[in-house]
Amino acid sequence: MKKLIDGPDAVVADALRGMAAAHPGLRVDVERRIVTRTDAPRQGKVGLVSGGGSGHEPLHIGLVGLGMLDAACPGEVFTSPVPDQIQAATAAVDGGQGVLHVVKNYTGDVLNFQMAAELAGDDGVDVATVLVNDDVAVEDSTHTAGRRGTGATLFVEKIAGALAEDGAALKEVTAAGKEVVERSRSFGVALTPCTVPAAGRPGFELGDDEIELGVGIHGEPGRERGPMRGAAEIVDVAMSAINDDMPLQGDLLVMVNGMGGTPLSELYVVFADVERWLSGRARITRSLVGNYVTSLDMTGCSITVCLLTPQLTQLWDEPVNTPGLRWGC
Amino acid sequence: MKKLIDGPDAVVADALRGMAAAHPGLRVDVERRIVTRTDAPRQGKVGLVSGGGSGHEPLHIGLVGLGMLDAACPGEVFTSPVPDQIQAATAAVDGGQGVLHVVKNYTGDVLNFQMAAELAGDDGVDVATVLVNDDVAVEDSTHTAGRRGTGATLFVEKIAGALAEDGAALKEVTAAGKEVVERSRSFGVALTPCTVPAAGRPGFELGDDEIELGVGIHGEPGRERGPMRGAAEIVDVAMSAINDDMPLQGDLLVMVNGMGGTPLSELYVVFADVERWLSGRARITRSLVGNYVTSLDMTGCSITVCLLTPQLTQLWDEPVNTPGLRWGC
Amino acid sequence: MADEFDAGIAREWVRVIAVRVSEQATYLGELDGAIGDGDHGGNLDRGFAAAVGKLDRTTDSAREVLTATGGALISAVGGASGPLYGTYFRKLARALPEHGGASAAELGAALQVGVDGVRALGGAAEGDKTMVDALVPAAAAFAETATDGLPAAAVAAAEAARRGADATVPLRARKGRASYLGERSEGHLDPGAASSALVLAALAEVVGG
Amino acid sequence: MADEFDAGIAREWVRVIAVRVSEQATYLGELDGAIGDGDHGGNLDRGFAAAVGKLDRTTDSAREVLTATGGALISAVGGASGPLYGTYFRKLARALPEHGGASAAELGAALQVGVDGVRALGGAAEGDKTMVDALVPAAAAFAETATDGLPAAAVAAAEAARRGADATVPLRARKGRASYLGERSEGHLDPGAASSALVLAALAEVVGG
Ligand SMILES: Nc1ncnc2c1ncn2[C@@H]1O[C@H](COP(=O)(O)OP(=O)(O)O)[C@@H](O)[C@H]1O
Ligand SMILES: Nc1ncnc2c1ncn2[C@@H]1O[C@H](COP(=O)(O)OP(=O)(O)O)[C@@H](O)[C@H]1O
Ligand SMILES: [Mg+2]
Ligand SMILES: [Mg+2]
Ligand SMILES: [Mg+2]
Ligand SMILES: [Mg+2]
Repeated sequence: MKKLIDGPDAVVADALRGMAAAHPGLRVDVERRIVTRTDAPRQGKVGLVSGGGSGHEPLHIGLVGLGMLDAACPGEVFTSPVPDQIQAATAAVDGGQGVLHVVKNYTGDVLNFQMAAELAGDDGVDVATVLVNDDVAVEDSTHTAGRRGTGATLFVEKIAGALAEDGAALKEVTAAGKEVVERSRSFGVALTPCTVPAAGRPGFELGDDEIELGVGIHGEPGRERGPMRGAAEIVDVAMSAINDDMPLQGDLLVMVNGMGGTPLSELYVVFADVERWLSGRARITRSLVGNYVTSLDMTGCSITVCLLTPQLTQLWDEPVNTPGLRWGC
Repeated sequence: MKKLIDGPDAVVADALRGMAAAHPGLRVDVERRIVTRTDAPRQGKVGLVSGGGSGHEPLHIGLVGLGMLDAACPGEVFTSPVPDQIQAATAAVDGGQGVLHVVKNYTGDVLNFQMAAELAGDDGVDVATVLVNDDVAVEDSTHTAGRRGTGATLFVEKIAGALAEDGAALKEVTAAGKEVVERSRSFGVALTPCTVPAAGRPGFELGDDEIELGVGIHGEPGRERGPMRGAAEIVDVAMSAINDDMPLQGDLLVMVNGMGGTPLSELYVVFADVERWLSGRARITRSLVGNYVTSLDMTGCSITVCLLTPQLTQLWDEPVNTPGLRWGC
Repeated sequence: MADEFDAGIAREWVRVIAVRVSEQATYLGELDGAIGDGDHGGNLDRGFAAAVGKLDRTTDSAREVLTATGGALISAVGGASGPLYGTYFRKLARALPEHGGASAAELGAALQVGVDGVRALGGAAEGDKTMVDALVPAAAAFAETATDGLPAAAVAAAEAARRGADATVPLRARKGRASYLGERSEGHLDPGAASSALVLAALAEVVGG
Repeated sequence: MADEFDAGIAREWVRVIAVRVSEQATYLGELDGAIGDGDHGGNLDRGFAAAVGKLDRTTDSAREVLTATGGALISAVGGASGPLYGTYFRKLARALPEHGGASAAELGAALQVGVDGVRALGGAAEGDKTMVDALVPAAAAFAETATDGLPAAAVAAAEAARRGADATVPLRARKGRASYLGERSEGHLDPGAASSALVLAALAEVVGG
């Protein structure tokens, strides 16, 4: 394993130290592992808190700022944060209007956020939760832990964040977040695995001519392992899976997201193929192409689609100022 | 080789198609391989044109827009663009005040831009050139092609771009670009090599415990090949090389740039180490951490430092709106 | 050979779990790597190390010792297993007498309360291929043999947990990360069930069974 | 066996270069991979394929044929070798008679003008480990033996180019990408010198030497 780190156990803290140095506009508590906006808590504004395992940067710590998250709680690499940490973040951003937790649907995240919400409730904070479960690669049934939360998390954070910034109440912000979840689907593909620093070796193995279709953002296996193929064919698998689950029509927000190790040029190639795949069915009116919800150094990409409404489009367009996503200011 | 592409020879054109689809704010001529601002040529404004081999994205095609480049000319992967292409881009952005070419110091880039400048001159366009040669890993002597142009290219494009946006004359814009070059230095490190799509295999080989110190952005070898070590030690090698060449003091703009395959969290770890290295010597007042001047899927990073002046800081802070760099609007 | 589950034994239980988890961390990680994300060993190692650091060394109440253990697990682990094991220890602690130690019968009832807490929090039933598959038979075996004394009951519980864990191998996971694998989860030992067997074996070890 | 370097031979020269470059593209790429960026074969392959596509099939002027070739190389290659070979062909073309073909002596003088163009553009001198190290002795040998007729002169030039190229092996590069390597560039054949040898060998081939 070759990584630019100063010891595998220090990665999360050291990266937070780097963030603190690079972004004076954020308050970074390295000890407690909480990143907050410097102006938090904002009185009268609903607070937005998210978090999850580290290794998906810029999600979540790079998405704190105006128009998006008020605080993020990074856990160990690929391990959810703990309740005390989430509770502290929740308290730090409560401006009296309650706090929304944006939670990716993994048992660890769900349970730790649930405990934190109880603790925060005991502190008198009104907490609501949006559970993100957009990954169509996972069978959604009572016989599983349900679908994983992946790329749509960023959409939820941006759109709920804009509404919170506009002064909407917790109920409305929560409803908008849930609407985004309902209208969003993702599908991921891995070309090569990722290496967790503490493990020191790849989390799974893929042959020289093999790819994992429907991979999760921790390298969890998906629908099938199959032979390598061209980008257009990979896009066809991903878009068909999404479209089968949620017929695509109207105006779409599409993100072609890199897993961390894939060059931007390839993501644009994929985006061109997605646009071609959609032509005649639906229209991409908003898009993101880049590394947003990553899996350390994994190569591959995920595609996330959201069926827009005029209100969602408008919220998407509102100003955002975070290290990872910025426009309008 | 596993890549998200539809054929190794189509990568550049397909990526441009993706850019065209994703960025309606840019005019993308896939055929002639020119990306321009939709509002070009702007009468009375100096035009900024850059370009170079593809594979370094977002440099240059992702840095076209308000406050930065007016046009970019992508060549084949790691191969400079051709004179006709550069000439056409130059003509497309000439608003009567002349055009600045920002050229990285590689023989291919230098010769092709030089020929283009002659052709544009024949067309009656006033062309000036800023040659970027910031890579301290290369010995700078009459016995070499001189230092390579790497990370500082982005600084030149941003700062000269801001000045051009403010309506400055070609002479001033050129002078500012040259000032940035004089005050900037870079040093790169590769942990693993990159694979050019057409070649299909890594451009060089590195052992499991070996790194290349002073690597170029095409994987060209640098000062030495040495054993893998911690981020702080790598930072010490890079910062010492930079500091030996240009003593660091005062206010600095520092970029910790990913080579394409390195996770953002590691770049923040490196940034934390850079800040620690500088403490007591100089102050980082502006920074960038992310993938900006990449080498396809190479893992590793480069560090670029610019000695700021109040004017350079102000120009750095001015609004920019490109796919790869955006703030203030 | 202990007749009462007192604060000293409770502390020793946590310490021995920490040692065994640390010894088996790589193994537990490999089990989790096969059908999860490979961090179960590291998670529990971090968690029980924190629990040892938070051991209440002054109290004579087993209840207080294990309440602190549950809290430490919840605060230090992060993964699914943190809240689940944390809840296990906190709930079972709350079912112990307020002061002093517990009899075998009292501990048996408490282990049952602990499992119920895990089931309530995680929503897993027996057969879902989780730690529940080891913890449920362990509590039942303990309660059934409590009249034979603490050591015998603990041994019976440890054996039942081990059998319960082994029985997860052919199952298809319906909870946790392994459930994403569908039928590909069959043929693997569940890491949480394996660590539960280890927790109960540690109990047998410290009560001298 | 040709006595005059006419438009037909000029076209054939370009076609044969294109074939040889395509055959040797991998080899040239490997040479460039060792001390450059590995694209020299691909660059010239793309360039000469474009040049063949742009061959002026109607003219009887060798000068016009090769002017078009130079332009095609400049427009299609991109790397350092594009402007350099493009300039070589454009400059040598301009030194040829305006109409019709050229004598051996005229071609010899033109090859010299071509090399001067390369030197002026790239700033490389002999011994800098570049294509110049093959092109300079080739032009000299051609001029010296021009009185023996076109085929003999072309063969002499091809041999000189080959020797010049081989002599780059021990040199340390002072121009182009290979110069970054410093002493590590020693012991390798310069890819541009190798392709120049191939260009001159193609000339010998088409004039029947
Ligand atoms: N809903 C659940 N109920 C009970 N146990 C569960 C549940 N989900 C997961 N587990 C247990 O947790 C174990 C995994 O723990 P761990 O690897 O530490 O957490 P994570 O899955 O978050 O990485 C599984 O092997 C399983 O025994
Ligand atoms: N300044 C120069 N003058 C003459 N020839 C040069 C010069 N720089 C490079 N070359 C030649 O160009 C060759 C490399 O060409 P190529 O690989 O196509 O371009 P690039 O270096 O841009 O990738 C070198 O082997 C050398 O012979
Ligand atoms: Mg985990
Ligand atoms: Mg090249
Ligand atoms: Mg796990
Ligand atoms: Mg080359």
